[in-house]
Amino acid sequence: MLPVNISADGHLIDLVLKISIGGGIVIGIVSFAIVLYMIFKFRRSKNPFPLQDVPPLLKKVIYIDFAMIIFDLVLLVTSSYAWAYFYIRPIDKIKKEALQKGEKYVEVNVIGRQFFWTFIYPGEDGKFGTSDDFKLANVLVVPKNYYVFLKMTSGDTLHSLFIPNVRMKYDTIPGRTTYVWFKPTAEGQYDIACAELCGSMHYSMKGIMIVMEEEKYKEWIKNPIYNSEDIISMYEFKR
Amino acid sequence: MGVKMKTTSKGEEHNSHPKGEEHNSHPPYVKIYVGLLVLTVLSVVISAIVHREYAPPFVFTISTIKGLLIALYYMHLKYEGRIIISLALIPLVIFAIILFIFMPDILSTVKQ
Amino acid sequence: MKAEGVREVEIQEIQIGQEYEKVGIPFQKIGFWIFLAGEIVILGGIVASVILFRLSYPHWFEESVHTNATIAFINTLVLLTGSLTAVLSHQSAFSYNWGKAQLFLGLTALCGLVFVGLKFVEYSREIHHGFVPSRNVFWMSYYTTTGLHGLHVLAGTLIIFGVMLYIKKKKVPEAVENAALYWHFVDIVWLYIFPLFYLT
Amino acid sequence: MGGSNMSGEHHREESFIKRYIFSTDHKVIGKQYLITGIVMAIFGGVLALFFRINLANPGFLSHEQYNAFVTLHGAIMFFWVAMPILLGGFGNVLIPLMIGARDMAFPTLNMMSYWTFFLSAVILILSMFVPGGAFSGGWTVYPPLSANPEVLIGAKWGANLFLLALAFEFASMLMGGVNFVTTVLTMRVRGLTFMRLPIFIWMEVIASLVFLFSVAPLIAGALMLLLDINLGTHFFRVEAGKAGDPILWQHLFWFFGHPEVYVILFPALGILAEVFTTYARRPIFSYKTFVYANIVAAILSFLVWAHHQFVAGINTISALGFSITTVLISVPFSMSLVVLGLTLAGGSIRFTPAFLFGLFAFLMFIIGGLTGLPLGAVASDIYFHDTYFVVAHFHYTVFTIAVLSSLAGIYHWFPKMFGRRINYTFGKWHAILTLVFYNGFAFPAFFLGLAGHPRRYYSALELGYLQKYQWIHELMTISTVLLLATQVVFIFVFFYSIFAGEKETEPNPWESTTLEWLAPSPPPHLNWGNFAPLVERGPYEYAKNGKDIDFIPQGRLVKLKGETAEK
Repeated sequence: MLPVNISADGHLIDLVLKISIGGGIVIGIVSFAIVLYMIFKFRRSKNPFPLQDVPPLLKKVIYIDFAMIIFDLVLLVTSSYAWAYFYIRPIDKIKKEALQKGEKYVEVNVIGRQFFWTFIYPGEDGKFGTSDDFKLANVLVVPKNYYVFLKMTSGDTLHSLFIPNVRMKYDTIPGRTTYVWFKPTAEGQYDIACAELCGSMHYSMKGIMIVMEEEKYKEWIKNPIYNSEDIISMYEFKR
Repeated sequence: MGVKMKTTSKGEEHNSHPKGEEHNSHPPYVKIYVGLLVLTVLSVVISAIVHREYAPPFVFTISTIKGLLIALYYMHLKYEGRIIISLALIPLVIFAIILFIFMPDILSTVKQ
Repeated sequence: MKAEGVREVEIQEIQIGQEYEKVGIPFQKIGFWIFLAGEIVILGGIVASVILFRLSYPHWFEESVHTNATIAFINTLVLLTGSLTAVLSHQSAFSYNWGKAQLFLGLTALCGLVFVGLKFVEYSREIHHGFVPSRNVFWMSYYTTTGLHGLHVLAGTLIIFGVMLYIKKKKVPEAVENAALYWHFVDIVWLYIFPLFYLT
Repeated sequence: MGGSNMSGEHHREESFIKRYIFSTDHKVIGKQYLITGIVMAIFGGVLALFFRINLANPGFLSHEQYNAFVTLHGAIMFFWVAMPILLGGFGNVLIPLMIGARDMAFPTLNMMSYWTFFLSAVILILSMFVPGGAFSGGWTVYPPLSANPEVLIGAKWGANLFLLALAFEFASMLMGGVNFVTTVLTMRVRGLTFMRLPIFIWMEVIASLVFLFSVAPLIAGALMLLLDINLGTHFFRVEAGKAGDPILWQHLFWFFGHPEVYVILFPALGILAEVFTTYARRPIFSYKTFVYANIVAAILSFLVWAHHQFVAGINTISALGFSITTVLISVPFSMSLVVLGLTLAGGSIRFTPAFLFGLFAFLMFIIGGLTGLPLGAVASDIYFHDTYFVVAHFHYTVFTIAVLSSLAGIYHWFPKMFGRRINYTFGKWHAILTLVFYNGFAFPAFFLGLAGHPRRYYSALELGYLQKYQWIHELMTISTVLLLATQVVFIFVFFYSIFAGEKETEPNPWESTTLEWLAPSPPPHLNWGNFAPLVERGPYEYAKNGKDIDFIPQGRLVKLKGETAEK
């Protein structure tokens, strides 16, 4: 059911998902088995008078508590590492590390407004505030294998940028800037949704993230086509 | 046969106030009152002398002293049992939680 | 728990009034302190939010100059006097001198009315000068906190009037104690509001 | 037991109004809460039915109606169904009976608490018909959506009445809480020390105290929000140059929100403890562990709230701290669930309807608790926040508490409250059908959550990656329709049994040990007449002595001598 993960570091979040849900299923099945066993073994017809004491074997069931504690600690360690990796490290430190590793990155500003996303691109020179900046509504075009840094704010009320395929979600708050980053590794189109109730058309605040090859991206950024359909047809994406 | 037990007479029935058991040593109320007035005047004087920006630490410690005076003597918290004192202290813990755990978020961005 | 050395099994009859566990704290006091704990956290929530706003709003000081510190000072004295008369009424109630208790309660109620009156004067003057709640952070916090506190002083005064009527019929000292406790609570909260808005 | 001859005692001459409408008898007030809670549950259920039909085929409702119904469904089910039934209803009826008291400590305050609650329910229903429509900003009332009337339809008067209804509801529950804690502290009958209290009483007291200390910051927040809406202040609205912070509201709301869900969980655990011990004929596995684990959980519940805001812009390091406390709070609750589970070990279980509901509630709560961990672990919450996984998680916890455990309590104490009996076979089928349809609705929501389906969506057809899950929405809607149908049938049977059900003359039909079963059912005014219970042992003396009787009542009735209290 989980959408395919195209983010280079999305596997961290997938790992935490697997641990938390997998562990939950295991402990759930064990608990269900024990309860159903007790129901059948100690029903009135089979056991007309209650025993004076709990059978010793069942006293071992209290070890489920220790299993829960261990499961909690394992879950905490992995999820804290993943959270720190994504959100606690300062943005400029991540940029420096990316540059040291020879990776390149792009920056996009995002403004969430009632019922559409505005993506502001720095244009060819990569600097904001220059004449070649341009805006796209609901379309986020990013190069493949580049780090993408999103600087987000909101124009009116709370929204939340949610791109399931890169396992990333963060609220946009009016009056504050929030930062989010990811590194897409697979070409194609991916859905963007709004995950925080923002009014009556909250459900239709959808966008498209288009991940392109590096050369196509450079070609596109020179004279940006605004309409997402044309971008798709121009750069022959498979649906 | 029906016993008409008035519920409102519960005062006598159970756990009613044991006659004259506390405040036999009445704290000096009037003295405390005068002390409170002096402290009020003191805090006004301090806030006038010291620049407004540096006055808070002094002025709020004086307020806390006055608050303790009233709470311990006027509200008789000094003579109360564990239950009542904990009922008075838990709200202060909640106040501290709200103040200190909200602080990093509310102060995180200097407002434009 | 043994009842005076008699084994529980033998007890066949109990004196009316003896059939409860002894806790030693009158139920009115516990009930009122629980209610007061809720009130403290309500006003605590407002004051904590206001302190957070103050710390995040640099020019709080230029605004607090416009508040009228003299009226606030008089109000503080009024509340402290009210506290004195409240505790004296509590003391006389527990020594069963109901005349004195009524007198001191009346004085406390009077202080309450004076406080609310001065508050009304202060607000009307400030609004006249154009300091409305929606002006900026200081004024909205000022009106919310002092307004809510003023309502609580008014509520305290009404409670005192109610208790004055109540103890005419039922001589229950705890009722006077609860009225005094509420007044002291309202007074302590003012001790923190006064410097927060007027002095600094 | 000398309880039977008291049923002849006649009440004091009271007018019909005083005795039934403005009665100060804790049992009548408890029943009033219970019946209002059940009626509101049907109202909330019908709202859910409407927006579920809309999810199955969008266009059935308008966008604002959809959001308004979701908002009202959430708020009603929490504050006007779970709280009144679990705290108001069972608390009022059972606390005095279980501790041997004649009535609550403050009877008139108790009567006022119900009528304040009734007023809040009326105001909430009125808020649907004000100009601008009902409030449609989510039951969490997040600003700036709820704070500026021009951004959200129904934010002006709808929000005002919504917050006013909430304020009255909190006031009524505070009055109830004061009553509960004072009664249990000061009016326990002789011999009933704290360590002999039935667990249900412990749970009600812990719930009332947690509610008392957690609700106040939200009352402060609601006042600030009301001023934001009406006086143009900007506590939570963001305007250039003026400090205002939506995050402050989220903190204030969830500081209350999370302890609130534990406030309704504790009475439900109390009901499960009573039901499991009575029908398995076994004392609780370990009394001290259960009580202390829940006290620790109550204290810890004040430090977990920000797991609702991991991705809402709070400081990321404090988010880590909250993730640690959130995941660790699962330890005390798993201890209490293990203690509950092991109460069944070695018993001779009677499968009455009450036990079936209790067992299903216990099993479903295991699923609810375990699915809380993926949301508590901060990294997985990045993906799961505000998706249907959260919807499934809290339906597995709150529905289990508000419906399954309450129904277990209703079936268990119905003979005591009304002196009648609900038909057993209907009860069993009601339990099985409710379990099946409830799972049919809630379980698929986990898969929608895994697929990343955001919550509060008017329709799933807009987003490409969700269109293929429309059949799950249809399945969930069908289950909701059937679930609501079974509950409506239960309502008819419930009200029918109150008046025309089979009479229950036996004061202790389930052979339980706690004090309320010593009083005749339904207990007369002032419960014990000229007798008073005297407690001699712990609450769960099951399977202690020889073969013939497998339980010893906690206390016995003792004649009261001396002049009547008429001074």
